[in-house]
Amino acid sequence: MRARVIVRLKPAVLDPQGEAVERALRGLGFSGVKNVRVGKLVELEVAGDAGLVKAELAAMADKLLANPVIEDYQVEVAG
Amino acid sequence: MRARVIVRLKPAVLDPQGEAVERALRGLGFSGVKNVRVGKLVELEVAGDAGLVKAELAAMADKLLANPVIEDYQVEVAG
Amino acid sequence: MSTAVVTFPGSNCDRDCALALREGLGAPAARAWHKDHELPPGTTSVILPGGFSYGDYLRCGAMAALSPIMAAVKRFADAGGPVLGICNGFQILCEARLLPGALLRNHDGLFHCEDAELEVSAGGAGMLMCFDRRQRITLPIAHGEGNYTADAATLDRLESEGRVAFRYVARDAQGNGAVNGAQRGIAGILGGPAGNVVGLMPHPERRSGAHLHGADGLVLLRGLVAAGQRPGEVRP
Amino acid sequence: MSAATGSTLARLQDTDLSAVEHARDMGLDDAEYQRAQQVLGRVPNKVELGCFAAMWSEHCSYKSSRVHLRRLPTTGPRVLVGPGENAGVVDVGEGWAVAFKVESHNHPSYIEPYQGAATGVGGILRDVFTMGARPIAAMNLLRFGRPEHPKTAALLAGVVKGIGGYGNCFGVPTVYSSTDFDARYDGNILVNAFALGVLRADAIWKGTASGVGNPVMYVGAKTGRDGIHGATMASDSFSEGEEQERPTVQVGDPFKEKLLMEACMELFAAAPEQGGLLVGIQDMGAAGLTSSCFEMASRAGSGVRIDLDRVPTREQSMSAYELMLSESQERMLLVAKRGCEDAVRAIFSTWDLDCVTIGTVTDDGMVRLVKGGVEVAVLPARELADDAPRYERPFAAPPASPAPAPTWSSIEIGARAHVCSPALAPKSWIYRRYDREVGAGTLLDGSNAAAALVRIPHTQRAVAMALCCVGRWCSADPREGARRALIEGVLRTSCVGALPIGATDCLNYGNPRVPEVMGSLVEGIEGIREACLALDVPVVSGNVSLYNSTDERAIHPTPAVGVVGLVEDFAKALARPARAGDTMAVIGWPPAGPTLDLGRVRRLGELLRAMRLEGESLEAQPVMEGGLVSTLVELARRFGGGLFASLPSWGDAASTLHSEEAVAAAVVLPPERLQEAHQRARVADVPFEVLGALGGHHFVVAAEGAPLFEWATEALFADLEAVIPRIVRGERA
Ligand SMILES: Nc1ncnc2c1ncn2[C@@H]1O[C@H](COP(=O)(O)OP(=O)(O)O)[C@@H](O)[C@H]1O
Ligand SMILES: [Mg+2]
Repeated sequence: MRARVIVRLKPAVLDPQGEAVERALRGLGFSGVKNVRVGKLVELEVAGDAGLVKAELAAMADKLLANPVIEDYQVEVAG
Repeated sequence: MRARVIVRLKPAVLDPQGEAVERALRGLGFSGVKNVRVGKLVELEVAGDAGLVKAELAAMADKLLANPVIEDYQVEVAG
Repeated sequence: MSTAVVTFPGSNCDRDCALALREGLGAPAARAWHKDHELPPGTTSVILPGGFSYGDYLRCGAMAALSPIMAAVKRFADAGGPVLGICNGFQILCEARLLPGALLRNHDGLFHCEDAELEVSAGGAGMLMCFDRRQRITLPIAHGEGNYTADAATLDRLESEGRVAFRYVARDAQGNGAVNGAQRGIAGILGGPAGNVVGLMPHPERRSGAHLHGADGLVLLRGLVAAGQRPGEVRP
Repeated sequence: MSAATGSTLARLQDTDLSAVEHARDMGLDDAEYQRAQQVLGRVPNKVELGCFAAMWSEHCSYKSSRVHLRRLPTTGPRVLVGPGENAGVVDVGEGWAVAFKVESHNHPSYIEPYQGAATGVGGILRDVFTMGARPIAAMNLLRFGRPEHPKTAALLAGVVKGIGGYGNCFGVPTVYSSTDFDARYDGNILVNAFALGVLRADAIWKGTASGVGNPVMYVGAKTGRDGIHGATMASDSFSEGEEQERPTVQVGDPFKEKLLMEACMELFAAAPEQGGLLVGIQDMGAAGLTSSCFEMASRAGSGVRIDLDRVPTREQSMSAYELMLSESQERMLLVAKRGCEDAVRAIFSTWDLDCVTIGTVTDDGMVRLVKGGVEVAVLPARELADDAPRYERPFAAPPASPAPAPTWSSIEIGARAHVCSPALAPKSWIYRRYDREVGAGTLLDGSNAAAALVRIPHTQRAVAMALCCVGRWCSADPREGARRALIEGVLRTSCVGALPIGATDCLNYGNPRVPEVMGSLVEGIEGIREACLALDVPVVSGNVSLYNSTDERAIHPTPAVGVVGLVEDFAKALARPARAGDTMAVIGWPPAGPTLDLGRVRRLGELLRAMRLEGESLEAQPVMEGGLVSTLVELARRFGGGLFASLPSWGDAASTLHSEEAVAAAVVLPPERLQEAHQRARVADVPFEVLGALGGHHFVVAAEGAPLFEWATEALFADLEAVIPRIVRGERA
């Protein structure tokens, strides 16, 4: 089953990459751009049924993919 | 308007980060995991109506957010 | 007549390059600022130095490739002017499409700072005039994203046109660079209308004197300076 | 403290906690709270309490260690700035000076290894460039739990990546690293970061806010709600903004810090004809805006008035409390000369940085904070910055706990296991993660030499450095362990030809309220003092990190000492590479009891230095942690081949190989210089014994004419290099 884990910096945490991208986009003339944040998208295949898979993905995120001190995550299972 | 650009390595391009994550997940006992790929998620706010915004996002991706030599992208506009 | 060393805000080898030119070769160096629209007057060759041009956020060199000075560098290169991109400079040249391909994260995901033995695959001409073909040299690398990649057709073309400049001697079973996974062991390539644009991951300026563990790097810098001074090839 | 200002101040009564409880929540005990009230002559409000708590915290005030720190020797003919400023400064001749300091970032690195270590590097770099010095070298000392502890692999990988991530991008070479693993650091890892920069001896900047009417300017990154007393703020009765979880760890932006450094360098050099644009400058480190305001005003005997509404923020509706206590990274506070604001702003805007005037220097000795047009806090600068309570905490003799000597079935097996232990194995895997050569001035680095050696740009001079401490020794004897940390630094820098000229120390200990822990801290300081006095090395800066303990189980006492040495002509200190046929000798004294003789250390250092500068010593390595066998293996590794060594007549083979009680070093000499070297040692009255020679593909150790063991170097080196990667992969040894 195809699944994804989205990992984002918590809203209060500084995102230097997002800031840099925002400045660059503005510099290119995209002046309406605001609040750029850059996150990580981990896409993977997992075996098992949807319910179980979600729990497993959350476990992966807790253990490895995200650090709860500065990041939030969200899991999605395709179809 | 809240929007996102997802940037992924092209399928033919090797993803060392994805491989490392896969190895680490397996090491933690998540043995059913396969084909891990790590992409980038750029979330931002843009002014304008949905149609225009999509075109603008594509322009941003073409110019800066993705490198067509190695990456594909996909734009999404919320609601 | 001088070598322009471009300073992007996050460049951190710009001074080192200028020092190597001045101390190692007695050659003049001028500074070009990323916001400039023109290269300094009298520029006969250009170095894009190593570092983290704009923090290397998003992709190494992506934002630098869009900076005002790069338009001037592109004009200079298109007119046949010698341009050398080192490490981050190589990444910028690829992002600016002055050279083909891209530099991915190293295959093991790690930053590597160590000596690399290289084979000069395209010695004897242009900027590489002071090298013999197949000469072996040692230069240090220091990068997290030096894994050169391009599609097979591009790689074939680079090889058939003799545009692979440097290869890592140490390869893995697939023939890729053992240290970073670079395809076909490519450490540096040539481009531009006359092979006048060179990009490489290793740092020649860090081997520019006996006190710096060797002077192999000076051979390349000398070639760069000389290529810019060839009569009849003076740039706009 | 007039009644008028007092009356405009927000009152505490509008919350449901009493002031004392607030104070406790923030970490002030009841006596400290009483003292705060006395200082003000009234009940402090919450913003003011926050300032008291921050300024009087252990971290900012050194209240437990201050009385003892005073015992450290801090002066000398070369010392230009001693402890008290952002970094110490030492004269290195020809008008140049170096600024350096070491600082801990232990706890944040445990919680978020990458960002914790990265911001540790960022913080110490700021301390150094604030003095006007361009950073040219960084070092670190890392202590992790035992290799098989489930967290060790990720902590090691994350910390190393964070140090490299920050330093490499900033563009400072990381030239020396000391890493060890021990169960005592299981829940309390140590991440100590050192930085050194170079400046003109007559252009040192300090954190002072003088000159009434001068503008106080804020430069660098915007302020967010980073690191606002994570633990004590959990109940969060102080937030005026929305309720949300606060990050207790900051995210660093090395790119921004690079810009900040370049802009500061331009600022320092600007407008020399009118005496410059700047009055004083200080980084915003621990306790952010609070410590920089109070310390800068206090040093100048002035006051400041700050308009908090002008502080650039990256989050909405931040309260005065949050603005004052945020620990967002990559920020500085500076005082410019009146009328120079535009010129200052122009410099920062070249580097795309925020630069805003947020206040002015006043003459009433008060820090006045204004928000929404009203004063929200009025506090005396000096009392908060310098009159923090000082504690003479009770201390007791720490119990000596020498580690049990391991027992091995044979000398050979013992020696092999020993040199392949995580503490002694080479740290190449770690070194490769650090850019060690950016700056084109790294002449030697710790991956391949006893100490790092870095050129002072534009000169023939170079500075040597090493950062040392063996925690196990400090548990066995806190004073001797601390002496040895300095001794090791002195001997290492001497090995590369340098004269030690200054030191910096990071005192990592457990809970100071435990008398035995306090006792080991006091002993540690005494040990550093003894060694500094005997070896003529002043301490010019440092840091204290306490409470490194979990459930009353403290770390090994770990006083990390960074020693900096000077070489006047680096060409003389650089030797040709060692090659087959070169001679090996041991110089110095055999083991003579656990307390190393400082007079001998001094003479050995002098001899090592002379031998190096005269071209006799090609390689040298002190015999310290791990004993002679580990020193020999290290020499073989640097040479990249085999050697034959016949053990000196120190005693039985096992103790000669392993003893850590010798004052000695092993050196590699060109055979044609052997006579001269031997004579030099004789004149210096230092024992000199030829051990053997380099060459071949085997590491051969013999005693009394008979071989003890013989190892193929290829396998030996492979075993050695495999140790750290195995730990990184989380594999059991
Ligand atoms: N163990 C020590 N030895 C010498 N000097 C010290 C020691 N600990 C702290 N200092 C000095 O006390 C001052 C305050 O240190 P610190 O609070 O770490 O500075 P910062 O505000 O940069 O964090 C500095 O000048 C520092 O050098
Ligand atoms: Mg400071």
